Amino acid sequence: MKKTAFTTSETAWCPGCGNYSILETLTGVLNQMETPPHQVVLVGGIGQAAKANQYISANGFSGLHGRSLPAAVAIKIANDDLTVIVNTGDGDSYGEGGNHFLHNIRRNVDITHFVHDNQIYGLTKGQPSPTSDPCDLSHKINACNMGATFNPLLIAIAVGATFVARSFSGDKEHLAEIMQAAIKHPGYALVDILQPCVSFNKKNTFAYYKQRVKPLDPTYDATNKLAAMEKAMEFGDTIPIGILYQEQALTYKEKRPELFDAVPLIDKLVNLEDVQALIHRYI
Amino acid sequence: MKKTAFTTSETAWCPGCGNYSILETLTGVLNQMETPPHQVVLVGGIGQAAKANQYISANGFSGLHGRSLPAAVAIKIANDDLTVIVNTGDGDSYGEGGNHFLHNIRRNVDITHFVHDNQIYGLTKGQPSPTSDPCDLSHKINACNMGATFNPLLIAIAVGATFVARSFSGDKEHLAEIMQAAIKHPGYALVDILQPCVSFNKKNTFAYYKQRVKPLDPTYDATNKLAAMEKAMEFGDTIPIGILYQEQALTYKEKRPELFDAVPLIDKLVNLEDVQALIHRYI
Amino acid sequence: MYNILLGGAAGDGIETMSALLEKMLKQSGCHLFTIRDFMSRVRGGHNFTQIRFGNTLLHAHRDSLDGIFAIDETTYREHQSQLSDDGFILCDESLSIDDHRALKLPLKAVAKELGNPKVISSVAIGALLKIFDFSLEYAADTLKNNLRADLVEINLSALHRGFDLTKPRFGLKSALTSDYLLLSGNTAIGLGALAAGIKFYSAYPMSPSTTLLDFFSTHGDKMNVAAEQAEDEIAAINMAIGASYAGVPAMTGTSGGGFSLMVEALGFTGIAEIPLVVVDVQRPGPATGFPTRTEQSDLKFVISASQGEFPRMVIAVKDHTDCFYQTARSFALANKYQIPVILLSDQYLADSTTTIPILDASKIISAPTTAAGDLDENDRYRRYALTKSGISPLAIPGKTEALVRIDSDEHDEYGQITESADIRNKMVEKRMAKLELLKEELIEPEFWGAHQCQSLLVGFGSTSGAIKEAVDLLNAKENHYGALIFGDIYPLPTKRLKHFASQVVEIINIEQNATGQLASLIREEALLCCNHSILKYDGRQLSVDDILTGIKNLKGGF
Amino acid sequence: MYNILLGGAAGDGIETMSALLEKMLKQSGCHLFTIRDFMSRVRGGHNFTQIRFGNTLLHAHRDSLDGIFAIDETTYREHQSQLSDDGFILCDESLSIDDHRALKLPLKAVAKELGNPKVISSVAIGALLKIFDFSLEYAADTLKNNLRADLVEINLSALHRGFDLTKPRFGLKSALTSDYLLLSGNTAIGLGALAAGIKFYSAYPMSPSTTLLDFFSTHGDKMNVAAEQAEDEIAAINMAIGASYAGVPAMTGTSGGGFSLMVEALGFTGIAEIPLVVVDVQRPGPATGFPTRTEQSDLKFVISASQGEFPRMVIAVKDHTDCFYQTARSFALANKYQIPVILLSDQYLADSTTTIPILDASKIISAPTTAAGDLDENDRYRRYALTKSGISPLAIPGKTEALVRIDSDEHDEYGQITESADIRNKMVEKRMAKLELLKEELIEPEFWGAHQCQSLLVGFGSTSGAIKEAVDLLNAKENHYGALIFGDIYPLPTKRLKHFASQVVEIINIEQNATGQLASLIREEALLCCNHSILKYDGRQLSVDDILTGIKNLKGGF
Ligand SMILES: Cc1ncc(C[n+]2csc(CCOP(=O)(O)OP(=O)(O)O)c2C)c(N)n1
Ligand SMILES: Cc1ncc(C[n+]2csc(CCOP(=O)(O)OP(=O)(O)O)c2C)c(N)n1
Ligand code: SF4
Ligand code: SF4
Ligand SMILES: [Mg+2]
Ligand SMILES: [Mg+2]
Repeated sequence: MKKTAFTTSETAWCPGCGNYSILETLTGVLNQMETPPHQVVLVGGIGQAAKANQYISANGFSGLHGRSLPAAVAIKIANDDLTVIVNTGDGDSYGEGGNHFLHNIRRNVDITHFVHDNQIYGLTKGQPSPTSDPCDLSHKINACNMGATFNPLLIAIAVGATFVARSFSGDKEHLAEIMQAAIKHPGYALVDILQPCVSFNKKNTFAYYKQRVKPLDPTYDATNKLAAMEKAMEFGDTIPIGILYQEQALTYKEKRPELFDAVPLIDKLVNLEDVQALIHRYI
Repeated sequence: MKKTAFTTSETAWCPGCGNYSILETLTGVLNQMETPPHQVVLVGGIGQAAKANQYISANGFSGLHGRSLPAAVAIKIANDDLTVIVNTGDGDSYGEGGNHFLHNIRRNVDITHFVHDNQIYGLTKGQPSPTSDPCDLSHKINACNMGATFNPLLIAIAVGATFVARSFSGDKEHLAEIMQAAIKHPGYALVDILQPCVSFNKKNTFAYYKQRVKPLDPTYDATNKLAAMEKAMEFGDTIPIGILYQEQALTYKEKRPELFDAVPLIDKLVNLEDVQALIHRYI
Repeated sequence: MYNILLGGAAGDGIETMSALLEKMLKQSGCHLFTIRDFMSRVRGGHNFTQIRFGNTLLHAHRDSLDGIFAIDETTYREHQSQLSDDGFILCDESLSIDDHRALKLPLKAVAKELGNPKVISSVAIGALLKIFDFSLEYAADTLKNNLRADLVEINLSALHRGFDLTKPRFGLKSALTSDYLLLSGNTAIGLGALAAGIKFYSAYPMSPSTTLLDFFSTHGDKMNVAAEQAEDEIAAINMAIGASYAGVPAMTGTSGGGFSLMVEALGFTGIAEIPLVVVDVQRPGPATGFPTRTEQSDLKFVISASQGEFPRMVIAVKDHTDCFYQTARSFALANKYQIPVILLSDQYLADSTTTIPILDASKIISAPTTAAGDLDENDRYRRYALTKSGISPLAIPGKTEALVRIDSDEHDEYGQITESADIRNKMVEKRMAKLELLKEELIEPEFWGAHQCQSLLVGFGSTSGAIKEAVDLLNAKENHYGALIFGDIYPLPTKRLKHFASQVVEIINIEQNATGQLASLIREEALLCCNHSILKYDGRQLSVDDILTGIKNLKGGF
Repeated sequence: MYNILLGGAAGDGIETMSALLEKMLKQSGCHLFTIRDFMSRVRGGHNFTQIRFGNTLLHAHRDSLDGIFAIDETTYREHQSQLSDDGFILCDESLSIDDHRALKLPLKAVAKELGNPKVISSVAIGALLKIFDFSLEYAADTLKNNLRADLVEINLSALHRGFDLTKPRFGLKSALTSDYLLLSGNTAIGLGALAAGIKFYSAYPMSPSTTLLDFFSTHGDKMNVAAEQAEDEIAAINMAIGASYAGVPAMTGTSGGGFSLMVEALGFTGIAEIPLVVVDVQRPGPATGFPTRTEQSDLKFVISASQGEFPRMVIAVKDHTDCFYQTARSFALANKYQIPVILLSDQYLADSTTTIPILDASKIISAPTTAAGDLDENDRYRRYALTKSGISPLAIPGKTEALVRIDSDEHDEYGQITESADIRNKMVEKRMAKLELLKEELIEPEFWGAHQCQSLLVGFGSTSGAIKEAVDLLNAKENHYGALIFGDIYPLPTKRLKHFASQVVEIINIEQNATGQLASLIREEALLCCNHSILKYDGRQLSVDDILTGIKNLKGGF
């Protein structure tokens, strides 16, 4: 069934940007899947990360800043045959898009959400994002958080996400593995990907992450919610990467068997006689 | 210094609504404080709960649906002499207002947030709110959650709130105690108040809550975050009430000593000479 | 033709009572027009419905009443001045109402005797049916179809007891109404969307649009519509956009405040050329305003909402039948031109119920599907191919080999971000070209009245029925009134308006707002100035009577 | 007067180079007008700045160039057609540019020799200063004030080495510019707000408004302004509203997309009568559009944004000086009338820098404080007391004994929710009355040109400089051109316009948008039709040259 390969095109990113590895890894992962490009929809908001969706040969939905999730879930609801993958930034996902993050986790629609987390607003040139490191009050740098830093994994678990993982753009093998698992996961899957921004984030650099990331122990039990939350709170000298939490739960579609079956919504027939019958009920 | 008492006026609520006890208890708590009515600002969005701010003799800011928190923190930032208390609904706080909930917890401005949580949209006549109980798929009732139910306490702790509590409108003594502690807490304080809606929530009734609420054990340690998260996950046959989590952390204001000192922003003088000097730097 | 009012506090069951009575009246051969006036609260306060009924079709409410059913004294106080001299005030004997028109009956006592004080409204319905000389023939069926099984018996007894309490005072020749529907404006919009093949409806609850969400939640599973309650209005519209991109007809609905939150995404549909229907069921603003009341004050807002420039269509629905057909037409236009179509309704239409001829789903011109088009010589898909008409091919992701790319940034033919001045110019021109095509399918405003009129009334949307009835009444005296009532309102069709403007001596705009928004649109688009205005903005719909009074006052001023 | 262009890829340091060169030119006695043209990316692509300089004040950019500094061949290709025949293309000797105007120098080699390839731009600055016959007198100081200490030395050497690479070709009599400022439009807005006493600024980053947030973040602590980066634009405006309610002058800023998200809250300021200044730094839409480019296409949007009806004021800033004084005036108007005031700027003004006479903070008429008023006979405070002017007393919570209550619902004089038709009418009328007062303080559009003109150009905001310069050039040939340039644009002042309209043979609207939004506002408000339009919508600002060409083309059509 597979017709053509997924290919990438020229980007507008800075040389050295962590986004390149993510793009490359994702393309590799897609090429290993059965699904042909025209059955894949890449969705994003606005930002450097979100541009990724412009650079892979698949269907592409480049929406509004912060608003990728509602669009993505609706695409999946409308046509369950499509594989829907969101690539977008930390500002987009957790800042402007915070409310959709909360409530689309709760919906558990079968989509995958890759957050290119550079802990900064890249496209707008270096403001703090919700995930920026806390300010050292004695020695303030530009893009740090005066408030509490947003912990996406902990929050996702707390909200009820059924697949919560972290990876690092600098470890392509790990990233590929997690991406595959996330796409395979039935329901909403979040992967927060540490991604160095060479132009604006002078603190959380490639070397910084490289030194700190530490794959989860093979014995780690990803089904224990409380332990997962504890693990998610680790973010400092070591940063755990891997699938922190996973559970099997009914997806959006599975909870609504009256409407969703083997025939995707888009292919269901509109029956005008049913409509006319409903009209007649108002006589 | 105290000039007049806080009084209440006629409401537009249904007879039997849980909001009455909350109103009464809050008025009592305010009357026990030193602060006179004109130093208190009651803030709310739109909904039945939010109307509470119309019924107490204090300053009142009845804003937009979902948008009470940004307004409330700004009021406090502008004038630190004011006591700022938000009374609003679960839909308002966690639904439309979800993004502000996330990010104003992070700011840790010294305000108090009382959520009248009736697990339903009352004013719009009975739609599910984020906190509505999960749907029993075999026996669907009207206002239930098809997605995962929103756990405000767990999420607040995960986001970094420094005071997280639950109480019940039906236990005025407990409620008064928690309200006092919340107002006293330096920084953002959340109290999720179980509040029966007699008109639309036929499941989570007064009796339902009454049977289930259980004050935290006196030995409970509210400073242990992980334990607090575990406790916050209890919501079923027993529902713990009390201060689930509290920590001392720098508030918004304390982190910015350059701007915030004993003189509230509103009383700081505008110095036109400074402005002119700044202008001259562009010569 | 009669006009009665049922009033009480929120929670007194006035709405249920009204719905039952309306159904029985229709069964008995009446046409109806019922308005609902309620406060933004669940219990207490003062709510009422006004049921106008007769043996011809009705298109508006009137102010003067033939009867009042007053649950409380407030109802009497608030409305007695509307009651005609030979009208009646049906109420319980315990009410202290000192008025020769009062018809005090032991309603409460009867209900109590029957064992449930709540059936007082059924006792009253019985009495009302008797007063107007109807039978109880349809009572049992109506109760059976609309009440919980265990409540039917007692309410039927109550009806009979009420019926026996009084005697006939009015009579009406009944009509044949079995070929008519009885429904609200929002129901008609829902049905129109179904007839057009809607498959996705997303919304956040907001009066007076919420009943649309209820409609799709109720019928969605059966009718193949995914109905989603969104976390906020921004999510609601972005969901609908996603669904439309994925190829299913989609709609979102809200009121002005929610529309405000949708404004950014509206522009997204403009630049990304996503077909979408957005319903704005207006209520008085600004901001939260008057949540449960009516106004036509979002017109100028919706025609220019969102940054930048893009084509859109705005249709103001005029009545319940229009709600159905224009909603369906909106889907067709949105799809044909790949634009957002905004349906402007209001609380008056949304919540009022009336009898209308049976809606015919087979009459709907289904949304034309734009061809997907082919891949280009490099096997790439030009979602935004530059065409003369401005309309590009529209492939659905997954349904062909085309990779369909859309973008909220300015983009090239492939949907790829561009910074080129040249492509920008072409894309702006391509998009705006669609507006010119659209102008050719505009429906000119409906004319009503005397073709040789000297006074021209202009209005739009839900004031239609009242304006027409007012024109008829005015013309009965002096046959020189005409009216133009706009449905298609943006782009504004100006041909017929200019024709009549050149003939009349005065133009009077009649609007449910404070600033005369239609008049200013007419100035802008037709360079014509209205000479007088009749405006209302207290949240209560302009009635035939308001228009007649308005005209009279204007004449006084001549 | 000369005009040079510096071009390269994003990340090549063109912006820094331009800023340094501008400062040295100003020190050397030049007036400047510099525009910035960049792509929505951080590295790569093609960015450029155009520096126009001379010994009189400059108010706009021009297209034709006297010199180009090309870091890459793209710069040459993109801009060589703008270069005059005797102009130069300064570039490194390695570039393959085959043009007699090329001035190839060993810029790279010198930089390499100095030990840092990045100082190539300083080498070029040195050469440029020499070409225009300036000295290096101000170089050391400028570098010291603007670069990291460890970079000063090497850059100074680079400047000197570049200076020595070539010889003078042009000369300019220098002016006295020490009484002038050099700043961008957004900086001027920031300074204006400070002069007006701003204490709270909240925003979410969005080009081209972000530098305003930067400004307040940088200067906030010192100048007593709380600058808050909000989680989204909805939070930004609701914060500003909260701060204003609490009694501190507040402002929020954004671009069109963010403004869209603020629309609901804008209506809230309308009904709650909260003074607020909202800056919309426009960029091309719809939606994300062209993030780093310019347009004037939000006009119709902002004048009617939000459901319902309420008074607002919209001011289009015309130039950098205007940015300062009109921002300050906005605070005064917002406070006086308790309304939202929207400042319309755009990317062109926001990012361009120019020399202007020193801004005088003491000239600011500070925002008048509305009296708090007294408690009523029942010790209650009527925040919305009905007054003839429509302006109610405005107490600040905590500052008097008044309990100050505001509401987004319709409310009574106490700020308490109401459902009364009578109070609704009075409140609508009270609010709208303020609009009438406001109309009396409108500033009529600035007239420029020949008072007996036959052709009247109309424009608004940032095209001001170009229109004036074009009129001067046109009048040098045939003295019958005039222009009206609107700053106050809503409500639209129409007196002066009507006066000139009655005298001229044609009106030509000149706008940076595709649909002629000013022209349609003029039709609506003055019932006047513009005869011709010169419109530009490719994201690059209308230049003097564009206007001259536009007029020539129109004439061809006569
Ligand atoms: C409504 C709206 N507000 C603001 C912006 C400006 N904006 C574009 S991208 C961006 C932030 C990008 O940060 P992030 O999502 O982390 O992506 P990154 O560039 O870092 O990959 C912002 C604020 C916008 N496009 N739309
Ligand atoms: C922007 C906007 N969307 C929707 C509404 C309609 N609305 C008013 S109150 C409300 C929900 C109320 O629920 P909650 O906050 O839980 O308060 P409750 O009435 O239950 O106390 C909604 C959806 C609104 N006023 N504004
Ligand atoms: S700014 Fe940062 S995130 Fe953006 S492309 Fe450059 S390195 Fe990557
Ligand atoms: S609807 Fe529910 S929440 Fe609202 S007043 Fe009535 S009982 Fe209370
Ligand atoms: Mg980022
Ligand atoms: Mg609620």
